[in-house]
Amino acid sequence: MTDAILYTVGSLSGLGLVSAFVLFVVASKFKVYENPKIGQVEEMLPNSNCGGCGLPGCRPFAEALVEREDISDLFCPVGGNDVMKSISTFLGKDVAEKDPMVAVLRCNGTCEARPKVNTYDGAKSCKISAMTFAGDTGCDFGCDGHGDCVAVCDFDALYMDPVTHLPVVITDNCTACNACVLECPKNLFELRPKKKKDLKIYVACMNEDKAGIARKACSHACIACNKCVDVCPKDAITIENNVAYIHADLCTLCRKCAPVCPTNAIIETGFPPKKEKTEVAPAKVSTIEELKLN
Amino acid sequence: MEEIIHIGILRKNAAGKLEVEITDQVECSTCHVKGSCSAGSAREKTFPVEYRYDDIEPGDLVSVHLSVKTAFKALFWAYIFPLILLLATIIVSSIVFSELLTGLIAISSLVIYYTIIYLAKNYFNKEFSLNIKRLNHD
Amino acid sequence: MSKLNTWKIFTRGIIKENPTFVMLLGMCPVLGVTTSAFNGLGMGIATTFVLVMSNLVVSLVKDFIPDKVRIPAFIVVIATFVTVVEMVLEAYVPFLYEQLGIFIPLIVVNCLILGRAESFASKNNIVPSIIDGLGMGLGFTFALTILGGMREILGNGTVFDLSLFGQDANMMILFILPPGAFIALAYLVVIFNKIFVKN
Amino acid sequence: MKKLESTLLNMILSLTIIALVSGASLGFMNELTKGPKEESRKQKQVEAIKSVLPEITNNPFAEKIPVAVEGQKDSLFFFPGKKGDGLSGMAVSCFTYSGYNGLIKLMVGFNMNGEIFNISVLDQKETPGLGTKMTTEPFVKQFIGKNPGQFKLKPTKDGGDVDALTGATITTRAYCEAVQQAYDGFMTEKEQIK
Amino acid sequence: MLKTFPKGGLHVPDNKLSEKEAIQSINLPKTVQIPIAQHIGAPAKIIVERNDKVRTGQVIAKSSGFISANIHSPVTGTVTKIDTFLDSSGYKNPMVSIRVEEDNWIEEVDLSTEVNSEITVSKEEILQRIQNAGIVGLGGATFPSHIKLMVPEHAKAPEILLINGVECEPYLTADHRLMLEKPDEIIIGVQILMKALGVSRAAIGIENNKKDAIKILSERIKNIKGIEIVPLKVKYPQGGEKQLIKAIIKKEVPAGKLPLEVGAVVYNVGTTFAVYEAVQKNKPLIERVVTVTGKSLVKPSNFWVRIGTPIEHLLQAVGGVPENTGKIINGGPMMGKALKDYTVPVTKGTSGILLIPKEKSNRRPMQPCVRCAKCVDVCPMGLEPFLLMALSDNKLVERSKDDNILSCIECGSCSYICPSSRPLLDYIRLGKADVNKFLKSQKDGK
Amino acid sequence: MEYILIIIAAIFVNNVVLTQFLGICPFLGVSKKLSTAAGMSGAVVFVMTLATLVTYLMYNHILVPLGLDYLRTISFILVIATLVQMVEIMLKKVSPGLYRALGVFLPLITTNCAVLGIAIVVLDLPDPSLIKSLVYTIGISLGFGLAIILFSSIREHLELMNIPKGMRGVPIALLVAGLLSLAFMGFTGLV
Amino acid sequence: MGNNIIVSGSPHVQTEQTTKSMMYHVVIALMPALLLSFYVFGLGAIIVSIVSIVFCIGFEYLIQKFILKVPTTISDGSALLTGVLLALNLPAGFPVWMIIIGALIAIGVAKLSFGGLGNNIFNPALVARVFLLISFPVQMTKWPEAFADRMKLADATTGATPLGFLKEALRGEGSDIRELMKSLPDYTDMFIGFIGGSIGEISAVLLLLGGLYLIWKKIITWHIPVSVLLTVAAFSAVMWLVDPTQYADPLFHLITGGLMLGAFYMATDLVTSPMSPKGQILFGIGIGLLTMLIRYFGAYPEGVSFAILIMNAFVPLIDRFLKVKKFGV
Ligand SMILES: Cc1cc2nc3c(=O)[nH]c(=O)nc-3n(C[C@H](O)[C@H](O)[C@H](O)COP(=O)(O)O)c2cc1C
Ligand SMILES: Cc1cc2nc3c(=O)[nH]c(=O)nc-3n(C[C@H](O)[C@H](O)[C@H](O)COP(=O)(O)O)c2cc1C
Ligand SMILES: Cc1cc2nc3c(=O)[nH]c(=O)nc-3n(C[C@H](O)[C@H](O)[C@H](O)COP(=O)(O)O)c2cc1C
Ligand SMILES: Cc1cc2nc3c(=O)[nH]c(=O)nc-3n(C[C@H](O)[C@H](O)[C@H](O)CO)c2cc1C
Ligand code: SF4
Ligand code: SF4
Ligand code: SF4
Ligand code: SF4
Ligand code: FES
Repeated sequence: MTDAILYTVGSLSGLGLVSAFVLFVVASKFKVYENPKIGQVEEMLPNSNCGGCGLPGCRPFAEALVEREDISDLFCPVGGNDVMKSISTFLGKDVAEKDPMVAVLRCNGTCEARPKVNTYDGAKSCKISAMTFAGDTGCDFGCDGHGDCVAVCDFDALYMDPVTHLPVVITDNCTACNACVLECPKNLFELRPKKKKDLKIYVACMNEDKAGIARKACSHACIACNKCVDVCPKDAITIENNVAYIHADLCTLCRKCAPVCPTNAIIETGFPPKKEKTEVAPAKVSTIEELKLN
Repeated sequence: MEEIIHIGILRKNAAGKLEVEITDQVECSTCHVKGSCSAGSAREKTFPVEYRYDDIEPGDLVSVHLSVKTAFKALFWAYIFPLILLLATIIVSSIVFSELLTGLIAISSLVIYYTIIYLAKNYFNKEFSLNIKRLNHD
Repeated sequence: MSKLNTWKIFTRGIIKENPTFVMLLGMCPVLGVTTSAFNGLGMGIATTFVLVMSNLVVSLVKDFIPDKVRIPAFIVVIATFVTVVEMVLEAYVPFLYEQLGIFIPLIVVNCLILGRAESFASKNNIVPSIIDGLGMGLGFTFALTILGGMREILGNGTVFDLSLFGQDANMMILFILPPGAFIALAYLVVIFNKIFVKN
Repeated sequence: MKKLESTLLNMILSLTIIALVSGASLGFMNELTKGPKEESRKQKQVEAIKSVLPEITNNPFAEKIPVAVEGQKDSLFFFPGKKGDGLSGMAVSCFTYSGYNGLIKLMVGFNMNGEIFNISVLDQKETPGLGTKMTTEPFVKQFIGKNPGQFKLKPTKDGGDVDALTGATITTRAYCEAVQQAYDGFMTEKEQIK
Repeated sequence: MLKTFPKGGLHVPDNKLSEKEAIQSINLPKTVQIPIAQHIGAPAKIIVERNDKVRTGQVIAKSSGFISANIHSPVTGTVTKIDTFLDSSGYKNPMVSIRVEEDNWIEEVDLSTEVNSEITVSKEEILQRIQNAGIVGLGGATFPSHIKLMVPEHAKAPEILLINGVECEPYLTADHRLMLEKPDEIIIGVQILMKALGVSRAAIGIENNKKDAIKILSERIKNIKGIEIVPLKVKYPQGGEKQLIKAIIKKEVPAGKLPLEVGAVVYNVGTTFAVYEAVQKNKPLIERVVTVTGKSLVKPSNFWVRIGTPIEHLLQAVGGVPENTGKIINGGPMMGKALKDYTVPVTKGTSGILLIPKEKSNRRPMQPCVRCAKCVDVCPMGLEPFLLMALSDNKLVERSKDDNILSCIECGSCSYICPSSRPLLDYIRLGKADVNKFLKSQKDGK
Repeated sequence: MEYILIIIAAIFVNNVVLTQFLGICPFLGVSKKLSTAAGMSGAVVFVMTLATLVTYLMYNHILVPLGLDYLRTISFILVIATLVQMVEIMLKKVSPGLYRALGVFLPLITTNCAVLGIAIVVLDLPDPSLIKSLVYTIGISLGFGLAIILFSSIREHLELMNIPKGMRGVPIALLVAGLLSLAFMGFTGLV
Repeated sequence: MGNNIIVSGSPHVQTEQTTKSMMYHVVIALMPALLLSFYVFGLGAIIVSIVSIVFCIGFEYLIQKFILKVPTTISDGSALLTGVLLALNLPAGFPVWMIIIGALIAIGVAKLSFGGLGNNIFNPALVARVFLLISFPVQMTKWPEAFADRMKLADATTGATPLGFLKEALRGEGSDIRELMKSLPDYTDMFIGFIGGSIGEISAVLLLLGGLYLIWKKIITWHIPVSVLLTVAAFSAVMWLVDPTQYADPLFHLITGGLMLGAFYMATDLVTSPMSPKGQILFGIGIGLLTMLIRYFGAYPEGVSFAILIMNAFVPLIDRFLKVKKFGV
């Protein structure tokens, strides 16, 4: 009986020795230089691999954070300041602090404001529709309403409003990953700072046509009338290409501009409700019947 | 031409040589339990590369390209060829020798294989070089 | 990791991180031995034993093992316990030993065990390690028994050899054949995830 | 406590020690279970023999007689059962490869008149729910007390006297074949033993 | 057996309603709008100003770059506006708007009607005249025609000139009528092009459903060496350049390469006629044949139309838009572009205007692909449209490229045949755009 | 002929993955891309054959004579783990170029149940011999290759399909495996 | 938006043929054979068909509506067709609850789990058939005799199909197939369909006619059926010439069993067959070879359904490597 045990011990130890040796060699030859910090940083990241940081995924982002000297231009929009701060303390490097951002839709061309002049009958995709023609309303700048942006949002932060046929951002879910901004063929999304309580004021229009044409196409179009520019105490509004733009960094949310806008193109969100303004009647649009009469 | 593409980082190792470390999931690439399954190997892989990429510097994000055809050629030399050698040896020597001897001879035939591969080292190095492209950071 | 309380460590293996239905670890025995609830249970217990014991030993010796031989050392430990299980089953429960067949030695390569040793036991002390092993083991046993039971009921009309529909009932034999294993597991995974793992 | 460094010496030492301990414990375990393992291997056959023979007093297992079958790799085994000194029956371990999934191994017990006393299945791989029904009582019952000399060991389909298992004629046929083989062997062997 | 291309293609009901209608002239509209991008390549540069008086045939925008073409005033009148106007897809593009006053041609143009069959000008002069006349391909691609004559230094020398008289698009009859009415001019045009290219062989491919055209042209070439008329099987898209080449000279233009690769150069018959007029009559390209057709029209017709004429004006000439019109298409039903609005002008690429009644205008609702392989069967380019659509939808750009999405000639056969009404071509167009973007970014990355 | 039958039986009738349930992890894990799956199967044939060769010799010529057959499991796993690593390390040492190309191409081959399982199963073959064991192993690994190649092509195809949300990922993979196994039931009794 | 003109990308015209019409044409093509089997097997066949169709459509509706929560697609005819084909694959008088399980497997497991029409890898009706065959071999191989007990539902007289009979009989030693075949119905009866078997395997001639109708209507192409039938004919001819005592002649193999149904209606299922003509021919050859391998050497008497399912698994691979030649590549 002791023989058997001896054999067992002997042969197993022999095996153990050999494998220890092989594995030692393996370990030293296959030595992977890996900064253990990379893994740790990766664990601190949200790991949603959305690419919002501009790198292909969370792992490469962790690599970059650990490897690069200066990481002040790196930012994870999903994790936000909290994550970046903890990474900063962990790595002992300075990181940029950014206001949390949120996506906003710069189009308010609801169905009633922007009557259809055509019927689109192609593939249900904004990109394809935009390649085919300028859109089924008079406005070539407005939302096509097929929801490419909704499909691309990984965070369930967008849905199509069944009444207006415009996408709606669910602010709480939006991580400012930029995916919708890149996806929309009409460039209608913008990331804006999510100020406290999520108060925002912005011009929800991208129509660069001249006032008459724009107005004819959509009753909510910005007609570049300059009224908001005049009323803004901080000079936060400029007009370029016939559209007004409110610079978020200058805007103090004083809310003077919105009431003066004749077309309701300026949208305020997050504020306590105010008395509804009367809607502007939709502009008259010529139809094919009228054209036929010519 | 179909290609295998991985994303990696260019590094300088301790000896000052350039290496690419592949960072996207290579191992059991799609396996959902990589985390728990460590029987295999580390998750990162590093390969030495020659320095001929002027525009790429250590720390840069790169993509590593290998054509599928080359990959299969590598497969042949690394696994299929020695298998054939092994089997051939076994078949031939089993006619003459005992089972144990046959087995041992077969195993030692692998020595021949490794020698061949070693002698053809330069050829293989050239044949199987990786194509590396810099990735834009944005 | 360290802040998890004992109860959580124990339960997560059963539901949240169920090794079979959620993590899908070590599928071979799961599919291979579950022709009946009893076999599933037996395999589950055998695996749990190895899991608990190896977790225990690993957490004991973790400080004496240099990192680079960690894995082979763990393998030796696990393999030892597996061999013990093999011997015991053969000696005392020969029926089960025959039924489980090749899958007993294969416990060695079950990722679940090495995975726990590596990711939990080698970083924690004895008590949590044992609890972890127990939790995971029970989760595994639970899954195997459910799958085995389902296949046995559908395929043979029995559970734990108790006849449910009478001797002559026509059952779907397919479920105790190989295809049935895959199909039953596929739908069990869907159902389990739907019920327990929201999100 | 700090982890051990990964030096060659440490690695070899620790792994060797682990292997040592595990080797020792395995060797020890083996010694412990060796007996029972052997026992349980035998047990199955002994049980089977006992179940197919009338009351016996000897240990038939100890008296087993192997007989090679022509053209086959396996052999038949004969286990004479004795009551007191007299031969009271014979258990025959027989086999066939024509089962639905190949091998079927049976233990058939005969009394000295050549009547089947009982049959038990040692090994089989038939389809659960179909072929496996051959282990059930209703099926086995039809063989008990029959003398294959008169009772035709063939499914009724093939002109025999055996009611086939529903949906498993092949299994039935194989089963009969094996029993027939056992019977034939028994008849010749009986002569010799006498 | 008639010649044709071997793989793919299909029969679409050809509905050539206006086949028998001679080409008529149409009165001038009140204003014309002339887009400065009517061709592939760089838009032309406007050289007139507001309130300038222009004469018919006068250059108003000059070619600006290698691939570009001159644009001439189609009428005599006053430039009223230089601004952006809606183009056929509803996007705004720069155009020149001219108030039509009279039709007073510039002096250089020979307005006589007799056929001038003597080719006197030199090779270089031919090229120059074609370029000056602003001729672009009238077969649909609107590729500046003179460039096809400028064979690059180390390229293969052209061997054969192919004239595309196939007109495989259903409904359209512009080329057909032109071949019937101007056969002599076309043959001379062919000879001019042969001279310019330095080739001794030419073939005119015509689908066999235009037997009268085949007959007339065959008669005219009896005494001319080197030109042959090739009747082709009626199969869509026989008129595709690559399909035509394959059918006539049995060579396949390699993917991503030009016809010159196999020694062929292809011109449409309309282009050939325009070449005749430019070279022999010094006439710039300011008018073309346009078929106005549709089952709901009382009298589908063919017209000589000045570029810039509003499509509305053409529709009025056939009696206005019928009540139940659902779609108005610039071009044929297979490759034409649906108009958002019919105030837009006729351009050099407009070969027809097709009206589709409402009940035929909507596609059936899309259903899942049943892998029936009909799209694969009909694709003349040997592609797998169902796969390309899936790849495009899943943004698998590299795989699309590997599966030759760029070879698609957008003939629409696949979408036509799909029993599940899948918008295959819509997605393939998107996929092509994505692949092109990807290729461009890769180039930039290096 | 006998060997051919063994191979056919091992590939179709008793396919490792589809009927014996060995090597499910790589089957599910390395089957997303066809080229990787094909490469993997090539590598597996070699590794399995080598592993069986070594373990067969060790078992029949060391363990059994010494009466140590109960060390089968533990010694096999150690030997196989070492061997698999050795193959990689030799390659890296001997031909870095080759190693590099393979590294980009394939995941490292690891010890899984298929390798260990077959090494053990082979010992129980009826009247075993070295050649028979190896032939069987090759059949088994070809069967693995067939299964994983078919499976990965199906999965690549399914990538573009519209799988219901709950079924995506592992469930659909298991279901495909089940139906594949169902289809392979047709080979029953072939050999 | 009555007054708006419509805009879409080209093309602006479409064919008349729709997926739905294709499905219904297949059903029409199958009608003669189905009706004949009603005549031959009576009530048992009618009930099996009705149950199968109703439950296939019903499961499609219920699962889509309540489990997947997607729009239902029962009107596209594919569930109807699966129901018809499943019925044709079952013996008359097959127990109703088993048919229901079959319908659930076909629609729930083999079709909707993959995402419904167009997404499945395996032929749903065949998955169900094989599932039932393996699960309930006794009931699945109990074939009512032709014209016997047409009005009875249960316990009809049963007998073996020609293939099953030969398979059984050949297991016995020294049997000569030529002798055995004498006890089978003659070829004309088999061809016309006055024999026992599953509902849809009785009339080779009506199935063949229906198949030709489908080819004429351009719903299927000739590639798959022709390559299947030719392969079977060639393979069986070789075997028959080698040993006519053990192997039946090619004609027998062509007209018995499920070959016609399989070759024309099930192997040709658009969704689960290859795209390119070359691929389809390879697919057909594969089916033919496997069918004969299983008929000759396998455990099952008939191999068409297994052969088709196995080849279904090869379809993605075939599609990947046997593409149509691309123009200019
Ligand atoms: C999955 C499956 C497993 C089977 N298993 C067996 C079996 O174990 N034994 C058997 O005799 N027949 C088995 N059969 C049935 C045979 O194929 C054959 O149909 C049967 O033996 C005919 O017998 P019968 O005449 O008694 O109905 C099985 C069939 C299937 C489909
Ligand atoms: C699908 C397809 C169909 C075409 N059909 C015709 C046609 O019928 N007639 C024609 O002249 N050009 C047709 N074309 C355009 C030709 O490909 C080619 O551009 C033209 O013949 C070249 O001549 P051009 O430059 O003079 O226009 C077609 C193109 C495509 C892609
Ligand atoms: C399309 C079709 C395919 C069939 N495929 C099979 C098959 O794969 N296996 C099978 O056993 N029977 C199949 N059958 C049924 C057989 O033709 C035959 O009825 C049955 O196998 C006879 O078996 P038995 O004689 O054992 O009862 C199929 C029938 C049809 C209509
Ligand atoms: C020619 C043709 C053959 C078909 N064959 C089958 C079949 O064998 N089985 C089936 O379930 N459905 C069949 N279908 C219907 C449909 O394609 C099938 O339900 C899909 O596989 C479901 O995705 C067929 C359809 C057509 C047009
Ligand atoms: S916002 Fe842009 S992407 Fe979203 S629906 Fe509108 S057009 Fe489409
Ligand atoms: S709404 Fe836009 S920015 Fe916000 S999470 Fe979704 S895709 Fe990203
Ligand atoms: S549109 Fe493109 S893909 Fe479709 S048939 Fe024509 S060439 Fe082929
Ligand atoms: S024609 Fe339509 S249904 Fe048929 S394969 Fe192509 S995309 Fe799919
Ligand atoms: S459990 Fe078998 S390979 Fe992982």
